[in-house]
Amino acid sequence: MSPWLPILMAVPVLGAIVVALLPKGSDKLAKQVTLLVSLVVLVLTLVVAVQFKTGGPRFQFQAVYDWIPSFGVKFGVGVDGIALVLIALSAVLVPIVILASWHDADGTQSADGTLITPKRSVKTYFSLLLVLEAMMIGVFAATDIFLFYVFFEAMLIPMYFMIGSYGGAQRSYAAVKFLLYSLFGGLLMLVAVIALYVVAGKNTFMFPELVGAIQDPATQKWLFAGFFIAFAIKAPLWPVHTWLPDAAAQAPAGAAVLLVGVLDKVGTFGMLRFCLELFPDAAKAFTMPIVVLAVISIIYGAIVAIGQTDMKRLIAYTSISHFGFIVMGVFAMSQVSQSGAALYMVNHGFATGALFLAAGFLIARRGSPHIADYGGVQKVTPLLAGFFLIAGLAGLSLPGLSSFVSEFMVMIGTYTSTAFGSGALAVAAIVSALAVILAAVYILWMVQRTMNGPTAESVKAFKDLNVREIVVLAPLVALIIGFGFFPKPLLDVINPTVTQTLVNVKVDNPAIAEKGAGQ
Amino acid sequence: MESPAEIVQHTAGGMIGASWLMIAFPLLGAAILLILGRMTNRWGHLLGVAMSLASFVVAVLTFLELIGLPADQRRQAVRLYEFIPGMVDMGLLIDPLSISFALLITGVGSLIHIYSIGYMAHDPERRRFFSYLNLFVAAMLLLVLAHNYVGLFIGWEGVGLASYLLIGFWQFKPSAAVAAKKAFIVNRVGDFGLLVGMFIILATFHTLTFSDLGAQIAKSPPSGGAITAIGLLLLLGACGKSAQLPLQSWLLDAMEGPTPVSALIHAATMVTAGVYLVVRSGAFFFPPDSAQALAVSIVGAATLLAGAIIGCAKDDIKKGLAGSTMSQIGYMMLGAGLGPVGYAFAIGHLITHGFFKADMFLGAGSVMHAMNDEVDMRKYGGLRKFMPLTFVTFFVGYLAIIGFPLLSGYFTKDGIIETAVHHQPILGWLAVLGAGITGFYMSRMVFMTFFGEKRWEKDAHPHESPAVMTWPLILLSIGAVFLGGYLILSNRLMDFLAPAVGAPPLSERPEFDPFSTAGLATLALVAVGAGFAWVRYGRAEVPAVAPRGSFLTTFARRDLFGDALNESLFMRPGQWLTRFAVYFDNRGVDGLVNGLAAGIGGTSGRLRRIQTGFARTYALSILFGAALLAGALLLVGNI
Amino acid sequence: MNDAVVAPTIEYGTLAPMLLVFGAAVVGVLVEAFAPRYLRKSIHVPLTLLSLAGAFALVILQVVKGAVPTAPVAMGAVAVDGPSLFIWGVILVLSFVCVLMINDEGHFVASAAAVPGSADEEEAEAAGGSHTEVYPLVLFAVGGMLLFPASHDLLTMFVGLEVMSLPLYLLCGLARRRRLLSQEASMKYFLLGAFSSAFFLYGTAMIYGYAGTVSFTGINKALATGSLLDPILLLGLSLLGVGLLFKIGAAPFQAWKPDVYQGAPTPITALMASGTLVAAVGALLRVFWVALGNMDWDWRPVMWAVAALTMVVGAILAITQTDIKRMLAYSSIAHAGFLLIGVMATFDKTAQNSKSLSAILFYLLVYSLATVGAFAVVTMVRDPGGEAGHLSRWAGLGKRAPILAGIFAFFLLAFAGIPLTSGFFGKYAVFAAALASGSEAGDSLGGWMTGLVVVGVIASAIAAFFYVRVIVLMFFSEPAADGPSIAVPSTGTVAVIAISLLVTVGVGLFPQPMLDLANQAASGLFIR
Amino acid sequence: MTTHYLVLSGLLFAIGAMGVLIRRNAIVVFMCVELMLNACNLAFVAFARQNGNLEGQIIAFFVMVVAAAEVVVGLAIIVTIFRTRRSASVDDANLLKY
Repeated sequence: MSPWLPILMAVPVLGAIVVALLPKGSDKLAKQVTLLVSLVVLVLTLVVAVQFKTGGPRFQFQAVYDWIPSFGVKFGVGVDGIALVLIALSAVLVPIVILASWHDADGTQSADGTLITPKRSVKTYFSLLLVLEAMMIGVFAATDIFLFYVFFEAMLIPMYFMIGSYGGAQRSYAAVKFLLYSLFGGLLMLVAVIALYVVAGKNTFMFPELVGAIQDPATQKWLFAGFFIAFAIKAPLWPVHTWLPDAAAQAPAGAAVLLVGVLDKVGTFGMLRFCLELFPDAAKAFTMPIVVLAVISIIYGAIVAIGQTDMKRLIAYTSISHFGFIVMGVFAMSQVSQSGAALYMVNHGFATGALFLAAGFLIARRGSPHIADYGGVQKVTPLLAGFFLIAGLAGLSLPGLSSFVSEFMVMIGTYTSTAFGSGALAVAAIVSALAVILAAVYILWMVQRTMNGPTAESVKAFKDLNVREIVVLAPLVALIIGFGFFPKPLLDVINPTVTQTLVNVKVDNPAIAEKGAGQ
Repeated sequence: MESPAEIVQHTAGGMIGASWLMIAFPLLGAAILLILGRMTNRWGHLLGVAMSLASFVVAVLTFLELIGLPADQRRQAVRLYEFIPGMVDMGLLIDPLSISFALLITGVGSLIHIYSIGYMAHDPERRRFFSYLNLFVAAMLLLVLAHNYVGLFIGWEGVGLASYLLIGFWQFKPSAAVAAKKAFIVNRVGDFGLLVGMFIILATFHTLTFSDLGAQIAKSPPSGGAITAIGLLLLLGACGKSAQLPLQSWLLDAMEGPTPVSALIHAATMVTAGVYLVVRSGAFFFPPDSAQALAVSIVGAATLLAGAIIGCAKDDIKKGLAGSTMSQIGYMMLGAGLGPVGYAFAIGHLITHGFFKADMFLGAGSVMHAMNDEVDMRKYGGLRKFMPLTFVTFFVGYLAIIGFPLLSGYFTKDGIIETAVHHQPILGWLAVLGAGITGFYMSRMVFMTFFGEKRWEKDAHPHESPAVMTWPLILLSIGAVFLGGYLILSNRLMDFLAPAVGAPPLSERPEFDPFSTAGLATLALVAVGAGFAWVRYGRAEVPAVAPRGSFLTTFARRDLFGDALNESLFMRPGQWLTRFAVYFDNRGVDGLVNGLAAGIGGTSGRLRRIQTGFARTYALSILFGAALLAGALLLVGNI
Repeated sequence: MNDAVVAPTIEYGTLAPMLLVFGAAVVGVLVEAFAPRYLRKSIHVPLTLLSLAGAFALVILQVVKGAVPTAPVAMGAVAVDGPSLFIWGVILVLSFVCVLMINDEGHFVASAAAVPGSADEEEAEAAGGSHTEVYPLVLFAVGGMLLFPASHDLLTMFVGLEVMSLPLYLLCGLARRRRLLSQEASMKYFLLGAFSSAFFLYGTAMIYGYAGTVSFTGINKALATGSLLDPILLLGLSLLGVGLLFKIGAAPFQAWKPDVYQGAPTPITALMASGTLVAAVGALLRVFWVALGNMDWDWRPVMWAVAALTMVVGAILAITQTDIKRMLAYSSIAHAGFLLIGVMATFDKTAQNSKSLSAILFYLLVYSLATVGAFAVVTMVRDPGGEAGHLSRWAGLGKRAPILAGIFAFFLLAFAGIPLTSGFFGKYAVFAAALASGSEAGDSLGGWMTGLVVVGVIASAIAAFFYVRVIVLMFFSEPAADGPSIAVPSTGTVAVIAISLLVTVGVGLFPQPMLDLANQAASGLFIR
Repeated sequence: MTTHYLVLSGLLFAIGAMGVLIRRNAIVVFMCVELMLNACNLAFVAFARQNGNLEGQIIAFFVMVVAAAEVVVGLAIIVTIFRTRRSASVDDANLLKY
């Protein structure tokens, strides 16, 4: 029984309550408290991360309390390597997002003084943010599938309100679309969860005890489908992706970062942990179709991204492409590809986060997400342009930046995967590698149209990044470059979990490591 | 056939152990300049130069230590740290091949750094320029020093980035921005090849590290489809970086960058990375008559002609030089395709070319500097009196490139040509022809620029450039004069490289023969070309505006319609596809979802009409329901 | 013909809660008869509340004493078993809070006889006060609700049904505002109610004809031996079904619900949407499980269709509603469908049945309390002309009354079954029971149950849409210029909202205690 | 023997139901409901006879009482409606719909 994870969840919840109860007109205080709380969480997370033993048992910091005995539901938490890095990701992103959206609820003015967003309740926004953080930590930490489901669904509500009441013009449409899409998936998953409980007949939802509980292949297939559809919507995978561009484009930049950076990871995380380990046979049976969907997402997302005229939508579509890579890595079922996929979840969080925030800062100066409304920004605000470019390059996974490592691992892991003798995976890897070219097109074309060329009139008045904005972006860029050259710390945490996963999936897919390679 | 030496793990520290400093210095420089930003404006350029020089010094020391070792010990792998656990390490491979490149990069690089101090003196963004230059040097060094394909790839894309930044250095010029983007994207096409090549290598040999690959290949000489595939894919990568057909189109636009960039990146170093890749991956292009090796030579030959033809028609001095760069790299490729016999000449030509081409580019820069950035040679003329130093150095470079006897180019290029004639006669004679054309367009350039009478704009009053710009020219031209002979005569370079790239069997060991048919033919053709150029541009009046010219001329002026081809083949279909995809996503996929929602809404709207508000209708529905229930039950009961 | 007349034995102790309520009702009538007008209300309120509270106390007492009879009491007329007591407890709580709402001024007409808009209406208005007959009527209705699900033979059930319904018919017509609507609602409810109870009665007759008795025990026995294909039996079963399904508002018998809910005074709507539903479901369970348990293979498929239809119709029709009460009516139809899933989830295994039963009981508890809370909020959002029924009036409520809107949003999320609300666990319990019964039954039936659950899932996804729509209106759209005023809530209403919110949140976080109650109540199943 | 009574009661019930469906006047509609109840009574009595026990007959009495109660409530409602609308037509009252 380790108290760490419950504490980790309790702190932001308490923080949220405090913030919500602050007296009227204490907006500034509310922001400061929120930031403080999130920093505390970050510190605690780091403490946990440091104590995590890479050689140790799979689930560490476990804590299991009875919650609903008559349903056999426990409040069970614990982290394995992948969960840990994802929790760390959330813990890092939240303070950054708080700083980034410092003025989002205050009502923002564009450079030429026109009001972009009206004043909205600051306290609500930031307490929602903290509630969301608690749930994000919870969803990754849950070792009880029922608990996981609870967080999986409950997470939607704060995000729904953040999009709906703080978003752009189309916000309510986007928010509803987001909620219904996810709810629908979630409900299907609920059926699967119940069925899993019933069929397994172990009177528990604890993940470790349910691994290998379902033997009958047919049952596996059905349950797998129930889980997978929910995760595919969340991830999002083609063709159930269309909610993301709307949601991401309408959400305030900060919320968008958490949405794409963390919430959607729950989907891929769920595939890797639940779909694969609970229903290995079904997973293997469905691999090919899923990999095909993933490849479609990769290429399709990239192509559609090229055609976007709205920065945030563009970034959203790039994410669809990237999620394609993650899914492909997960289902290629090789050590390298899955480690790559897990690493990709983290890196994508940083890269897309940085890109969204940089774009957000740009948009905040002009009030328009349309690429056409910008041009020659670099001349006016070199810093902003610089960060924007680096984030963009991370988006096209330039070697030397963190996202390259993961993308490379996913692709090469997929190509070399021996999980399914057929060359299909190899073909998938090669086709997906085409995204390398497309990515260059969509990112650099956006950069060219916004940052380069003669300076547009509307842009002349722009101010370059202020200290707050630099403090927001700098750490992300540092992480991107740092992990670009030293991914080892993350991979060392991830690898054992992946190995364990592959064991549970009963795929014998030797890591390339064993056959020579580096000295 | 003498195969490359075993790679040994470097254990002793020494200079080789510290060779990573070579990369660290410029990287540090770039980091400082970028992070501290405007603060460093005053001394930024000096720091940049210092870092570049420092890494040159390291290179030299490493080189000295290396040649101190016995020949079979001259391949030292330096492991730095674990990059992707259990899969790839970060590490350097110090061997004759990589060190020659390192010397070229840092040496020429430093000279160009120095030159840029003067050239960019009036640019407010000079500090940024130097940070990019440093970044480039670091990346390029990683490219050539890395001891596995992953490290190589990182450097490979790193130089791509640097080139993107530098081509687009004056990004406020739309042309520059577009050119930069184009360069990066076209390069990415090549990178795709390299990437997939790495997939196959890993799948086949379970490693991406040169040393292990060497061991594996030594154990079982590779063969079969996989190798061909690997070879062709690597070639694709090489074509992207080295602007070989069919991926040549970006290089000419790349001239949008400041001239020192064109000199360093798009002439001396980066564009030769393709050649490095081919030579470094020699094992996959073996035997020399294998399909993939042949492909390399063919690409080389084709490009050397294409580049030369383009060079003939350009009035923009830099584009002319760019064309010649393409062509010269074509020669190197041709050589590299011939296997160990050609490697020495290819690398040799690469090095000498690095000198004389950089020399000429910088010369051109100096001219532009004098003519307020005018690039149209038709607006030059008679400059030799006004900028003698520039003229002399440029002229030396010119002689070197056309292969004037006893100058660098004469040895290295002839080496390639003769080896080619010997092993691939057809390609060889094409190369000879190319040499002739080279003679023509280079002479044309020189005549139009330095001879004839002035055709300047009114406000142009040319002057010699400052010493900080001329000294590099002088040093480079010295290299352009002697380096070739030194490297080729008595096969010095070949023997030096042997441990790294292997060497031909003694029987095939080329001996330098000044009176070989091919050599003489080349000289003759060059002379003819030069003479023709004199007739057309030296003696005759050069019209201030280019005459329409024959189809061939237009063909050459328009870069052999390369862009037109790309446009109609890729860009337009691509744009169409994109538009369709977007439409499909909004109307098709999303439309389906929204349609479903609308459908349910509509159903609801229609169904609620059933709720008429008449109590009797409700009663009817109840009765109806009752009947239904009863009916159903009777039915079920009697099933 | 035996001549000796045996005096019936009545277990007064066991029936005490019901008797107390009825007694209080009768006293209430006397009060109406003798107490001076100005005193009446001040007598009625404590009387009503105390009697309900007392009845509740008595129920608790029985449970605590463990004095749960194992055989029908009152000569086999009434079965006071675990489920009954649980349902009684729930109904008493619900009616208690509804009475708190009823106390609020301005819900009920001053003089029902006065023609709307006429002079004597104004007069009555001026005289102030409103019909105090409301209280005894409510008490009678509640008494009926207690009897209806506890009755152990069809006659008693019929009587309970009528005693529950008749007062409600009247109460529906007593709204102070929008009296035309109110009266119309009342008439429709009355006519259709009477109509359906006629069906119920005819069904009873048929069953009686088949079994020779109307006591559930007897019917059960008869079915155990007799043929299950007798048309009389099947006819009776279906007509009986009509009567019961009508009361819970299952399709195709749902038509009355929206109209009546919309027209009736909101506190009464709340009472109907919560109390009546609970009672009716209880009765339905008793009839189909106890009396007709042996022929479930006959009614199961039909019930399947009804359940599916009910969920879908309720969900789909709610989407385009523009009146908040009407929308809640459709939502309650949909929920009736979900409850029917639970009713289907029986299987001849005690463990499974008690599981399903407890699921249903739990669902009833959480859903009905949330409903009452929601309606309580509705009473507070007012226009000059009464409550602001039309949804468009709710736009931007979140800006003007964030807390109220937030609470309402929370109830809506509970209806939608979002985790961390009580509604989620209710839905979960029912689905789980259904799937479990499916797996018990093995493939053929299992498939059907899973199918039904999937239908339920899709329905609740659709349903989520209109709950969410209201939230969008309240929070994401700009408030109307002349938006509705928020009535200063009486302590009563505050209490109602507080209680329901408390339960919805509390159960949403820690459902176990309530589940224990339900399990305990369901453990013994129904007395057979 | 019983069948005849049953058929009769069935007919009565059907007639009543039809009446509810086709007649507009609330009073008449209500009368038809009463008719249905009486059909039930007939059935009860008939079955009581058949089954040879008294329950049916007793039930009949209960039903009458209930019917009486219904009459009271029903008439009250209908009269108020009539007073406000000056019409007892069921169809006039359809403000609540859709």
